[in-house]
Amino acid sequence: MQKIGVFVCWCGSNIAATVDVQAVSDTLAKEPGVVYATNYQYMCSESGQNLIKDAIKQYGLTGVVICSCSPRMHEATFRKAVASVGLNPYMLEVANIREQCSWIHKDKALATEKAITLGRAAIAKVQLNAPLQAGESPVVKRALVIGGGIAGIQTALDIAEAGFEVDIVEKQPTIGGKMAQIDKTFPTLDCAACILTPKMVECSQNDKVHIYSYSEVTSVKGFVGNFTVSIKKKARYVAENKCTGCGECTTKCPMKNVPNEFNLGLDNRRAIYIPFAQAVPKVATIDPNYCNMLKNGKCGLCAKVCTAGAIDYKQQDQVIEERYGAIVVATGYNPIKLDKFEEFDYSLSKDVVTSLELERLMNAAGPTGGTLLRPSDGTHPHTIVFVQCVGSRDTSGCGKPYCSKICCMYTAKHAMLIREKYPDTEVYVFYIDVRTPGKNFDEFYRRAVEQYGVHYIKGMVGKVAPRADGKIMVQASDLLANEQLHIEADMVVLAAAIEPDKSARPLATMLTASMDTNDFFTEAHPKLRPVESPTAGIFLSGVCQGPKDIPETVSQASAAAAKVIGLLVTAKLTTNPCVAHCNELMCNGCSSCERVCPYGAITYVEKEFRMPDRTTQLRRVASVNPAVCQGCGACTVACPSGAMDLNGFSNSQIMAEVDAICQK
Amino acid sequence: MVYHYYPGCTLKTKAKDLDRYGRKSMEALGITLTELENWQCCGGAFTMAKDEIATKLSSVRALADSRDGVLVTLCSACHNVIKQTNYAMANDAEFAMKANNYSKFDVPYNGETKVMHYLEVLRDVVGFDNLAKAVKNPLKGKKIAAYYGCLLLRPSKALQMDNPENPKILEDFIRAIGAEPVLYPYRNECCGGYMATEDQSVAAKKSGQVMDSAAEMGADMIITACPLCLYNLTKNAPGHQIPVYYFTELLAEALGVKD
Amino acid sequence: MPEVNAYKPKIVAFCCNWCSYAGADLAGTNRLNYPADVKIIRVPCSCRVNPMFILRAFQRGADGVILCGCHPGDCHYTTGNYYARRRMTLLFSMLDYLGIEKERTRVEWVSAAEGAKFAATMNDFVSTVAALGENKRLEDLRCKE
Amino acid sequence: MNNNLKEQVLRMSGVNPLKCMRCGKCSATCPSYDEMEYHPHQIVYMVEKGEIEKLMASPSIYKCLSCFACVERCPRDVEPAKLVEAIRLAVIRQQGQNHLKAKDIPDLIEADPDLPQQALVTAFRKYTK
Amino acid sequence: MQGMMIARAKELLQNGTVNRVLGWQTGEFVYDITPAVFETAEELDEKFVYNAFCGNNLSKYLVKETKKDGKILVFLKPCDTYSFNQLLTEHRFDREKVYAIGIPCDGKTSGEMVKSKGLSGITGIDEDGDNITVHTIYEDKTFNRDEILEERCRTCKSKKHVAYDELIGEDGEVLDSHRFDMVAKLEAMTPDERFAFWRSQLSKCIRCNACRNVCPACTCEKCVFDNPASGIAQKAAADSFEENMFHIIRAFHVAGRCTDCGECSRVCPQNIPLHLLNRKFIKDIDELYGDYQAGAEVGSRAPLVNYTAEDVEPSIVYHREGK
Repeated sequence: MQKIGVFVCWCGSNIAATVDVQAVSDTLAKEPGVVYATNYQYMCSESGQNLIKDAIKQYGLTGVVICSCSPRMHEATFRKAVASVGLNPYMLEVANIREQCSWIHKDKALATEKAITLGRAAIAKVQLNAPLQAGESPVVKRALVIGGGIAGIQTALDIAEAGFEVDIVEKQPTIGGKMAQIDKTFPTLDCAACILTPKMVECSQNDKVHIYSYSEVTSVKGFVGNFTVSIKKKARYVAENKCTGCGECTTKCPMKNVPNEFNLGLDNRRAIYIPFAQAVPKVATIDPNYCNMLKNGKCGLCAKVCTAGAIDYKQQDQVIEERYGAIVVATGYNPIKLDKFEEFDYSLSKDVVTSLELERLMNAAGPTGGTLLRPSDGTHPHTIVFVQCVGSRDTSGCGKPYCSKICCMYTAKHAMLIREKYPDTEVYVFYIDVRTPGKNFDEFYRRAVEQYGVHYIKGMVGKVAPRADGKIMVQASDLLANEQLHIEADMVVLAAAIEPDKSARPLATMLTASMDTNDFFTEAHPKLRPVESPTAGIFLSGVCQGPKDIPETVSQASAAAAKVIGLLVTAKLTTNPCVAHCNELMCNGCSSCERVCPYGAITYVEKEFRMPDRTTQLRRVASVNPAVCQGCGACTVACPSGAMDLNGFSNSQIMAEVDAICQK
Repeated sequence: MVYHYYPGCTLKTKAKDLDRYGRKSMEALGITLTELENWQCCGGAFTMAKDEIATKLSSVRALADSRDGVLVTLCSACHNVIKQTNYAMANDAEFAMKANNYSKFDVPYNGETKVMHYLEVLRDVVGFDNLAKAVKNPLKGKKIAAYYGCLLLRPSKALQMDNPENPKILEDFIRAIGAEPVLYPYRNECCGGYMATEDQSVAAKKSGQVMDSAAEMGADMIITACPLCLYNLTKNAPGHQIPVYYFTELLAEALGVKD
Repeated sequence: MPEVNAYKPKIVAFCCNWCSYAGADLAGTNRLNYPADVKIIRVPCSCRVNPMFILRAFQRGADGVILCGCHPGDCHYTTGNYYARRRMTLLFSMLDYLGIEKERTRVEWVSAAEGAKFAATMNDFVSTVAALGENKRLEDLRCKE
Repeated sequence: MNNNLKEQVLRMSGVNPLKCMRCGKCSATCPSYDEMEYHPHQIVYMVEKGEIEKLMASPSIYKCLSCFACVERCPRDVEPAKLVEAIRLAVIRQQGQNHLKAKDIPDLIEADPDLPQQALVTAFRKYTK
Repeated sequence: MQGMMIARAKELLQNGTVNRVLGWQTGEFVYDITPAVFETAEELDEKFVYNAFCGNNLSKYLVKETKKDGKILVFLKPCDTYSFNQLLTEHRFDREKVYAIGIPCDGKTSGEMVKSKGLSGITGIDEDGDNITVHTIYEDKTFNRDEILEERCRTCKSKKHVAYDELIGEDGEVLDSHRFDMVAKLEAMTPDERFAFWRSQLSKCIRCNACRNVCPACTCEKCVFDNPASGIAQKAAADSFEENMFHIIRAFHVAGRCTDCGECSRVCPQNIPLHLLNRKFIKDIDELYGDYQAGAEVGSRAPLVNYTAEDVEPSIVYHREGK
């Protein structure tokens, strides 16, 4: 039995005017376990707190009940007070007799009766309280950034700048991501490479940043402050430390017809290649699917021309294990596949391209050297039709239900650039809505219309039909003119919806980070914690969380970095002691709790148990990581055997409150 | 496995070739098509209104009578109507209940029968590889444009035949009989259909567009599975010289069973 | 003013700490009146509420039990209220199946900003339950006739 | 606006016009566009507004080829063709409103003996109750 | 069938695939069947039975049996295979330590059912197609199967085995049973009628725990009802909570996990139709969250540890008249 002290606050007249505080303390004094009960004008005042402290010392109280304002107001204050005289702060409960009693009731008798009931419930709960200790866990002073696009680069640089070690894992041979493929950026029209490549170089030169290119995360264990991550460095058959990036091998390799993914297959590369001139690291990679030497041992030309002796046909995948305090996901996006939108004849005509392909066709480093030419015959297009929302805002099951957000702006950019460079080219943009919220965004779009004479037509394209003469018939609706249009075009550009990179879902499973139905990572709170995953220690940067443009991505990347830095500077993490715990003797190992845990705080271990007959038995039981658990209690209800319980809100505590309230 | 065969009205009259060559070819490939007893006209079009019951009952009966096997259709229209009806029987509980109430089957029918178009039998049962092996007179050098029209593919949710915008089943068929498929963008656009009875000029315009598109892509001939398409393309697209055939006729020719 | 001998129902309200409990506090701050028959039990999340708690309340003489949580999609713990929603739907349906008046149980989503909604909900719930009278059935379910 | 008619059309078609985001792809894809007074996207919107009588009086509803292109390509799964069919049925189910009459058939056959049965039964089903 | 099963069991014992066999044996009376573990060919010959009385679901016993050394052979009727999978989903036993043989089942009867037909002195039972012949010391009486099958078998949900290493006999299909008819009938009653029904049923309960002990979903290491910390387990008569709520809580605990094998009602000495509680949950789950059959596949996510953002609100209960 606890020795409980009850302290009833008047809150001036806030409580005392409607609740007979004397009657409350007198009645509660008679409750079992209560050894002291009093009331006072302001319990939260210094003298009020001293009253509590003195009583604890004088009566040797083991539990305290404060009848006062909402615990959301002063629970922390009172906990601190009792802790200062050596009572465990979790041996205190607050009965809310102000917000939930005196302020809402007018009848003094009723309010007093209710205050007594609420006090009783708190006493019943304290009877079952147990001292809880906030745990501590150390923080590894190193961060991992998964994905080396602009989001990952910005996050990594910001973390490094604060003095912490940071690793970037990038699955491609170079960092840079989608931004490296883009020609110009809206709304300023500066060259993407000019603003991105200096940052890439900074990554390679900053001592604190380590790049694992051509690498993938294969497993993640641990929890906030203390993750252990396995990274697979795929064999690139070139020794990174020897290769000088001279590029000699990439001009001598006899395998010339490998589709160049950096240019989205619009031209070819060799079997040994450096994706683009400013690649970081600037190291060659051999594509094992095409290299003759690797496939059948015949060739070896690259090794012969490499003066640095960097070619290593025997290189193997290598797995590195590293520990991190925080992980940032920056896995980015891809345009969706268009096989369900063949009414636009993307696969039938080479001159129907995606917007990202158009970026390459307009880029000075692209397959056409920056001159816009039709991929089919290399002629200059005179009429170009842009189709917006190809697969975006699509609930038919073919596309994505969301707005891809960036298409309206990049299409305005494309239209504008084309009209500026080739004034003889007519540009039509078919749109459903033009969405341009953002600084200088709508002005930009209007410039395309007003200054550059781009034809914006409200309506959708219904059918694209290539003709034998190379023209492409575009059948579309002009909703404002109420006509069906038939445009003879030379090129059609599809604003394909964007979707999270395919690597994101398996990664989310490894991280136990939650995702929405579209495979975007979920944020801890959509408004207030937008760069954190609900899983502690996992942060989100860039499009992996939702469609966004470069400026937004960069600001989110820096925000994620700030959150990471905030975590890494902490010496030790104090953990909330009101977490779930598993009674292993009762646990069946059925995995119900694991399924409902939003934080991945529950793992299973094989444990040996002594049986009544003195034999031992190996059983699978749940184990809660208190550093990860946030204390929601979902597992306690999912657990069929009642093995899971929650500190501070245990089954028996809540039952005791129920009983006290329902007492006849 | 019993392959119940639903020929449909037109295959008994104006489109006898589609039917005759279809049966002969299947026989040659080792599959016997057993014509359903007591089949009745499917009506040519699926009435989309949810409260239309009576117009769908002939299809429901044909489906229920085929419960012990597969129901094979050949005419695009029958295929469309029967598959849509079957989809409704399986997915629209209210419709299924009403249709069953009318039909008084011993055991209620709820869309259990598998409906296959003749081409699906070739693709999924025979296999185009095996078909290619069975071909005796490959149609070498022929450039053939496949015309799907609308009834074979749409609505894809119910028909589940092929990618509705980029189908390949007829192209694969053309390859299997030794010819070369010609891709052209209007292969899945409408020929004008029954508008031929309402306003022939519409049918002419639509069919002409299809023929133009196929011709300029270099087709020697067009094949179809639909009597109405064949009619519109040949009769209502004046000035076009490319011949239009039922695909079964070329199949019979390739298999060497055309008389 | 309540009548002297009017029947007073016993109502237990489970409120999640982050939304509904704060909403109840807000109702208080705004002095929005609702009957004193409602007694709130604070839980971290609606998903902490075990159906056993609800049955226990009824068995101990509660006449109505209401569970309040964050609006779906706004759960502090992301998904807790989704689980609560399924559990309560099935539990309430079962109670109805057993012949317990279904109006005695309710789930409402009340955000921290919805003080007025909290008070209105409680007023409505109390009057609904009061109209049903005392709950005896769950207590009685196993008693011999 | 006639709410009863609207409800009837919605019930018969099973279509929810509120799903429409007014992209106009149905009209962009419709092969009968030029023959129509009201185009597919307008029809969806007019149903939403309850202007069923206007549609019932329009020849547009006999121009739909039931080719399902709009159904297939609609990004919001609205299925405009089903609305057209429901409106047409609302007309032809009325007394004496058959758009194609049995007595017209011999003329059609006489005009073109090659006309396949399929064309006749389909037209009959579409235009006649 | 029994002969084939014994022969195969002997083979598997002989070649060392398994060292024990989990099957059925006859108790004091022929209709008094109990699960049993056989270790030798002789035991099998002597005691192993499989007949129309063998309704017991053996899968639950695997939880304990697989803790022992060696592999055990178990015979599973179609409905037992669902429990088998559900237990695997919940990691309750080691699949590697079990050799499962699926056996056909045309429905089972019980001693009680046979006796209710006025028979006594029962000495044996035979099946032949649609007929079941009961032998007594007085006469042989042949019934049409439907007449004397247990309710759960008359509304059998599946003749298909969803788990096995090998099958004896043909596999069947998932059936379109009418197992929810009785639930629907109760739903259609007024609340007062329902209350009267359940009150009369549940008040018969003597808390013998037979339902819990036989239930394949009730394999908890320690049952909540035996756990003082759960707050519901005060055994003393002073607290009627557990007494009143036992069946509701138990039904909720197995909701989404219950495969509807019907063992609870089979063993209830008071003949309380307990399966109607479980079936209510199953029916609701199917209707509200989409069809879900516990145990149909290993690793499936039970509906109560799952959700969608679009789930119905609990208020649907107020609007679903007659549901």
